[in-house]
Amino acid sequence: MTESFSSRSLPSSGLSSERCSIEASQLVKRYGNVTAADHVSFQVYRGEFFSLLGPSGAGKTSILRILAGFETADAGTLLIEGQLMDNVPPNLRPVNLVFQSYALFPHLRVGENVSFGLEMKRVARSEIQARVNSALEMVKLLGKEKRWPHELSGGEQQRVALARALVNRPAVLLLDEPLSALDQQLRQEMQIELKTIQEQVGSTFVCVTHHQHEAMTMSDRIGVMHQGRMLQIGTPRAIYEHPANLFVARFVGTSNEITGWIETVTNGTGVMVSELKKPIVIQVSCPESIRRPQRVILSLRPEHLVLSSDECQVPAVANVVTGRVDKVLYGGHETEYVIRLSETVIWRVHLNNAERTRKPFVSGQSVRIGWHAGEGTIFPSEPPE
Amino acid sequence: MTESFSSRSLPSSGLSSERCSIEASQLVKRYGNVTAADHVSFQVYRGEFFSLLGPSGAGKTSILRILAGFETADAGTLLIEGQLMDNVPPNLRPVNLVFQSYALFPHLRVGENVSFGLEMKRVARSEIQARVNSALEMVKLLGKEKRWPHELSGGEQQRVALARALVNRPAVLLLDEPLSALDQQLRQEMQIELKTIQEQVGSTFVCVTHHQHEAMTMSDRIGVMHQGRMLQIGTPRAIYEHPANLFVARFVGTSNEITGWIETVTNGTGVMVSELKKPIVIQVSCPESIRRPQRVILSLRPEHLVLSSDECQVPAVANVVTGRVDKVLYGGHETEYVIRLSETVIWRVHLNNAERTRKPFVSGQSVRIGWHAGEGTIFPSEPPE
Amino acid sequence: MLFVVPLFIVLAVSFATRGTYGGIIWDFTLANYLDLIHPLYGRILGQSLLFATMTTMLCLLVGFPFAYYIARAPRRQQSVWLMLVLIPFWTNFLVRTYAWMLILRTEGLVNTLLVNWGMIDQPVQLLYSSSAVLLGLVYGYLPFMILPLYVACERLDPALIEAARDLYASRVAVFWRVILPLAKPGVIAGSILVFIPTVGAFITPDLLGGARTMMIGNLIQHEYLVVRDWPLGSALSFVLISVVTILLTIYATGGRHLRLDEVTR
Amino acid sequence: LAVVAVVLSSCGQAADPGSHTSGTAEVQILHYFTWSDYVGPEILAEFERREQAKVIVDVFSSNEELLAKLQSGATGYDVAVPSDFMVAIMRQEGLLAELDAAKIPNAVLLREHLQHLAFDPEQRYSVPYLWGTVGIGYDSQFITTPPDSWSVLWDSRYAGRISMLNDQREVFGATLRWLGHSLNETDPRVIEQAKRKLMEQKVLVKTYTSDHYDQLLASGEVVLAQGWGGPVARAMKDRPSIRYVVPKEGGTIWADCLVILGSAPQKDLAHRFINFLLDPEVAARTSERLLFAASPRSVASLVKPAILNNPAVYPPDELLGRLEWMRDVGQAVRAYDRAWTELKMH
Amino acid sequence: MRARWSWLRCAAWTTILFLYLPIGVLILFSFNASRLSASWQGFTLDWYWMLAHDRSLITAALNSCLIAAVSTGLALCLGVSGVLGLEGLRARQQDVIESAIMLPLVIPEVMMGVALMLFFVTIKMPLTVTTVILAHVVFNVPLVMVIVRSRLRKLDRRLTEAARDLGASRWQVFRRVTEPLLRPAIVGAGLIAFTVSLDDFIVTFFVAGPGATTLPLKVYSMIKAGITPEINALSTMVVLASMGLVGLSLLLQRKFA
Ligand SMILES: Nc1ncnc2c1ncn2[C@@H]1O[C@H](COP(=O)(O)OP(=O)(O)OP(=O)(O)O)[C@@H](O)[C@H]1O
Ligand SMILES: Nc1ncnc2c1ncn2[C@@H]1O[C@H](COP(=O)(O)OP(=O)(O)OP(=O)(O)O)[C@@H](O)[C@H]1O
Ligand SMILES: [Mg+2]
Ligand SMILES: [Mg+2]
Repeated sequence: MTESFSSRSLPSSGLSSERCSIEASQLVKRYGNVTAADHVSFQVYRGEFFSLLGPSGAGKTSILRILAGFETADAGTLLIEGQLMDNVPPNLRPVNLVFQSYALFPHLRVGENVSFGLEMKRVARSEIQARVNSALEMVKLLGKEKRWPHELSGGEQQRVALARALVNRPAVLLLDEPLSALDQQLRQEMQIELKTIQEQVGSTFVCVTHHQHEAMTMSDRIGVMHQGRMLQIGTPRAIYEHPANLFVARFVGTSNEITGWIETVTNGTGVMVSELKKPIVIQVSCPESIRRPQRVILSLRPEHLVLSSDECQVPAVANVVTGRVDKVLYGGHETEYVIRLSETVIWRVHLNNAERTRKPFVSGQSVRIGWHAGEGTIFPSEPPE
Repeated sequence: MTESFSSRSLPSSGLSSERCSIEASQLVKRYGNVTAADHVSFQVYRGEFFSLLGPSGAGKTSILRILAGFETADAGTLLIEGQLMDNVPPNLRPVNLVFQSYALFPHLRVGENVSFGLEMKRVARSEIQARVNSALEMVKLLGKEKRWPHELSGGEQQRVALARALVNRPAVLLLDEPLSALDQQLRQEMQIELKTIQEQVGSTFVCVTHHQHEAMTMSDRIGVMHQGRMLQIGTPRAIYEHPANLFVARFVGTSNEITGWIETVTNGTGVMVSELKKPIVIQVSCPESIRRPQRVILSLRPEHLVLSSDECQVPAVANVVTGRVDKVLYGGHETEYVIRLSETVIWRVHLNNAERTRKPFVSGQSVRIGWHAGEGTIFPSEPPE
Repeated sequence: MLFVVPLFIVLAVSFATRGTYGGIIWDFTLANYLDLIHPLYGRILGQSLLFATMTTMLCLLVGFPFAYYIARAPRRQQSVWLMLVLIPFWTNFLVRTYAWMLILRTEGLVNTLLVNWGMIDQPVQLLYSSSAVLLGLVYGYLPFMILPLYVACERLDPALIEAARDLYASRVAVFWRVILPLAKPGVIAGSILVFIPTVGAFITPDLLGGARTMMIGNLIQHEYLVVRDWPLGSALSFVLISVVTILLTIYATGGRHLRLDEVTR
Repeated sequence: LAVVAVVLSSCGQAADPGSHTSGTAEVQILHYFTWSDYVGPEILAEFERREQAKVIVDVFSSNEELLAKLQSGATGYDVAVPSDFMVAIMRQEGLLAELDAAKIPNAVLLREHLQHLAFDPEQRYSVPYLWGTVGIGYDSQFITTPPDSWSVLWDSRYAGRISMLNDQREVFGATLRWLGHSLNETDPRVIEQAKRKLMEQKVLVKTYTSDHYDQLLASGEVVLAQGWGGPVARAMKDRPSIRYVVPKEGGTIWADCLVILGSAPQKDLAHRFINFLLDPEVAARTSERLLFAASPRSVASLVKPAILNNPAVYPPDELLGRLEWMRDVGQAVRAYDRAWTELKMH
Repeated sequence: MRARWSWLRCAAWTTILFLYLPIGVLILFSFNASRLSASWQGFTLDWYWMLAHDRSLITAALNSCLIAAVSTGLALCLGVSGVLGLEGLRARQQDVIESAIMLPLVIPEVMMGVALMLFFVTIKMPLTVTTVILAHVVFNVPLVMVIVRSRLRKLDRRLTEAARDLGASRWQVFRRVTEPLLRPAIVGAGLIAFTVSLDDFIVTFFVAGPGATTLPLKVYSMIKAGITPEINALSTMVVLASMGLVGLSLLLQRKFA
């Protein structure tokens, strides 16, 4: 809770700027009638791994390009390492960008690509050599300096791009969808690698992604964006467990939802009547903000749900709904059950495939879903956006 | 087991071909010195969803292009719908291909893209209209006929490509990495959609992917490829729970491995001594094929592992190893713990985040990992490849 | 077929001898080539090559910014720009050259302006100078440089330029280290398309250069038409072809691209 | 794309001139291969009306081009207009058809000095049509004392204001005459000597040009120009102070002659055409338009006096003695050629 | 980026100015009373009037258009099909054939002309408009190929494969997919080819037959009698006309886009 709270605090709340390597406040960027960034404010602390998470078109890249200096914000102020960035050209900013599509120089060999930045900075030949090597070593590409970019696999190219940026020891490293082009296996490895590297060099990482799981596993804090607005900033746990609104709830994970009316609220725990065909009573923990009677949506995370077949007895849980298994998606270590509660209400529940003994549910079978009182989050049923 | 066994059976095992829409036997394709397909044999049954799974460069696309008729195999025979496909040009085959990057015609509107195939087949205008509409409806794009491809989001483009192929009612639909370009949310939706559509139209789908989870959730059967060879064919459960070799084991899911020597084997269950610093004894179920004493690798799936902190008592499991938490990767509904057993041995365990009460393990903490006797799979320690 | 045959005919002719009144007498001889072994022709060839090289350079200089600009302009505009480049060349070459003579001559546009602006008090001799020839040649072959350059620049991924900027490259550095190398194919193609015809050019030197010196083009022209010594002319042409081909091969391979299509890619 | 389309369509109409080559039309078609503008549109129209024929004019821009073309076997032309020395060559090359004097009554009415010329003594192949001289055009404002010798072209006072023809024979010709030799000198030593003279002169020369010295004179770029009479006369229109003189050492006389080609499909019509062009009154009109002298005797009475008395167009009779015809010098041409090239590279 | 942009724009416009300076002058002098356009002798439209009545000049102009258009058309057909054909071959063969085709770019014009003339004469082909067109095709094809090929290489091969997969025959693939996608390059190539052949003198002269006089031939042969400002008038019309067409096509684009 605390994190989730502190996370909502905006730069205005005067955090001492020597702790921050980026302070963006009220950034606005318009393209014609599209507003790519709509009064976006956030801070990134020194040495932290910060992710901008949002669907395609949310404005993530735009923000990143403003940080890098390729776009100038129409309004708002941006401080990097405490300095105002108004009309500082890209080549004079203490940041480096790893491009979504790597943008490796096709006419330069791997080594030359990596050394480019240093040469531009007129670093001594000898030092260049040393730093390039260490950078390549860090991304496990030592010995491939002489290759041409097109001779590398996607993952290798990605690492070259990384090295090319890291070798400059930037105060802030910006990454635009660094892993989007990789296949799953590589992706998972690179996620860990990136994190490790970041801890090694200890510089600030700002990473753009639309891959929720990726953002969560890598980041210290995440900023969720949508339609140019910053919806929530917080630790992965915070945004997953305490989403600020329905959009975030849906975007950062599976959200099983049920609409209903809050009846009574007694010190934090309320009673809600669902709108299903045969209404059922659900015990929820609901914030004071909720006036009653009010139409609300309860959003539940799959891991809080207990699945059991009709006949066998339900474990001791407060709330139970019934449904019919619509689809069974076998996923190796876990199986996902798509369950239909009513015409319109569809839930998704993951079950760990540990107990090989227990026979799995089959498609078409009717099941019970239960959860403990107070689980899940309540949102007003007409979300702000 | 049975599936996993039958799955290994080759076309030679004379399955009545009217059940098969594709029979490929001993296909060979070489590019210079690269062998993209090395005596690949498999059958695809009518109306089934078959996936070719493998890392980049495995030869998946090559196989698909042979099926579609863009490449001719250097050796081997290919029957589609019971007919020999030797020198039948692509435009005369009863198959349609959905390309990795869609390959929509940029100069044609969505509607024109979809109707292209029908016009080529000289279908009557009126019918074209009808079929195009139904196809677009199926992929939920009705009303967007007039758009240009570049005006669509990735997901929409993907669906257009699908519609363009489906509208021809092909006997076999080939898909090359159909979802690789989509972001996670879209991807999950499309996985389900694809499956649904396939069940609707009831035609055979052959899908290439390197995304293990995707293949499992969508497919009836999966063929795992590597370096041009077909390593294993079987249902998702079969290849996940009974991988034919170490590569498959590693590729289709997380494989936590420990090397050791088989000491004694008594009716199926053997005793293995690990090679960790302080050797421990492990009870395994091991196939007769294993001669002893032999060096083997035990591969365990994460969901079979039980994690517990040192002090608190271990649940009743036969085998226990100890390690130190190296990384904690919070992933929303579950958390992944990277645990170091020794310098070289690193395991990954997922824990469901259900019980909010239980305090999670922290990085650096030393833990115990336990599992039931007989869990996991044994492989000879020098894998065939 | 139609492409190679002429070449062989000429090759054959270059070994024949001249009839009394021109024309060809078919008896094999090396005389023509032997005649060419004379410093005079060496100087002529050298001079022509020099001019061609300078022209190519200038075309590059003028053409690159232009090509780059239109390549970066909005799609719709690009075609218009290209048309604008081509239209002047739908008028007659001779007339265009005459127009230049009008501009350059002593009471011509340039001199008048310069004098009026007081930059010079005395009209200067612009026409009938090698600079005038250069001007004419650059003008005449600029489009052949611009088009390939445009094609090359248009393919150039802006992200690369941004990447360079992000890696502390100044604008100049970006140009030298990124844009130019990436546009190299276009540069080479353009150079070839300009260099070849300029080596053989003969009208521009005559009109704008006052025919005070001789280019290989003039010489070949002269041999073929005035002296009616086709064998000698063919021999000359052949020497020219081989020299040019060799030079270009060296140049192109220097850029790691030999094939023309490679080059315009 | 629209552009291309429109152009294409516009060329649909252009198809007809091309199709004439097939010559299938019932009206006879005459192919006249000549210098551009040598025959006025109205004159052609008149002939066509008179003969119910069609005349298609094709043009060449130098005698050598004409020869090159015919030598290599181009056919289809009826009447051509080579210059004097070229007639000789074409005759030797057997490209010409014999004329039937009876069919060209006007041919006998030529001025004496144009009859029985060296390149066609019996007048069996050619009839002189337009003729003139090569001399010096000068601006009397600058050159107050009228020059009477080629030596003025070596006068350093006019450095940078002199233009010479861009034609090796004419340039050497003038020099040779000045040095007291023949235009058609074949002795390499003499040619060498002339070359040295010309090398001295080169520093004074602004440009060697055969095509736009009229402009140069008219605009005052140059005050001395070696050139044919016609263009100089043209320059006079724009700048009255221009004068023309053939130096006392004498210079070239030239004549463009009408010939019928051996391969001519329409020999009869060709004869009639030639005869028509030589008709004094037609010739006079041509002469006035082009400012070249016409060959028939009686044009004298028909052309405007202003033109008749212009020495640039009609050389005064006393001059005729000093003029010399240019002949093909055979293999000596290589000597000239080498000398010319060296001059250019000097 | 701003700064760079502005100076680039300046450069561009300067170039345009450079390209149009002489054009402006010749337009100006098309209204000059002086026949020699030696100096300004007052305004007149005579030249336009004469142009309108000069049959030979107009014929020549139309001839040029015809020849340029047809030869461009042919060159495009040959060039494009040639390029597509080349794509099929191995790299090695491609190189050989290609360098053969590129020859005409290297051969001096005169030589080209003479050679072609000899060629036609040897094969007993009467010199006509046809021969001119053929000759122009010879030196236009390489240009077309160079340009179109560069585009074809950028074309995504999977598009044509997709078409095939959807049941299109090779020809249909070309008509429905390849050609539309190559169109920009084809148009560009066409324009260049058109420009070149419109202005060619030497080659044309040698291979031109009776009745095949093109504008350049006409103009060059006018030298002896003096080039009249009619040509300026003509050029002016050409420039203005093509300008108009460009404007028109622009408007059309606007309308349809
Ligand atoms: N150069 C541009 N011109 C016009 N609109 C633009 C431009 N760049 C971005 N946009 C618009 O701004 C919005 C945000 O774009 P942006 O690229 O920042 O989104 P994103 O979050 O990066 O999306 P993605 O995940 O697909 O990269 C989008 O609607 C996009 O269409
Ligand atoms: N046209 C080609 N020429 C040469 N080698 C090729 C060609 N196409 C494929 N290969 C090689 O054949 C092997 C298999 O390629 P293929 O594309 O089938 O792999 P894939 O499984 O599709 O990989 P990916 O998942 O990256 O698409 C690779 O090593 C590749 O380099
Ligand atoms: Mg982006
Ligand atoms: Mg593939």
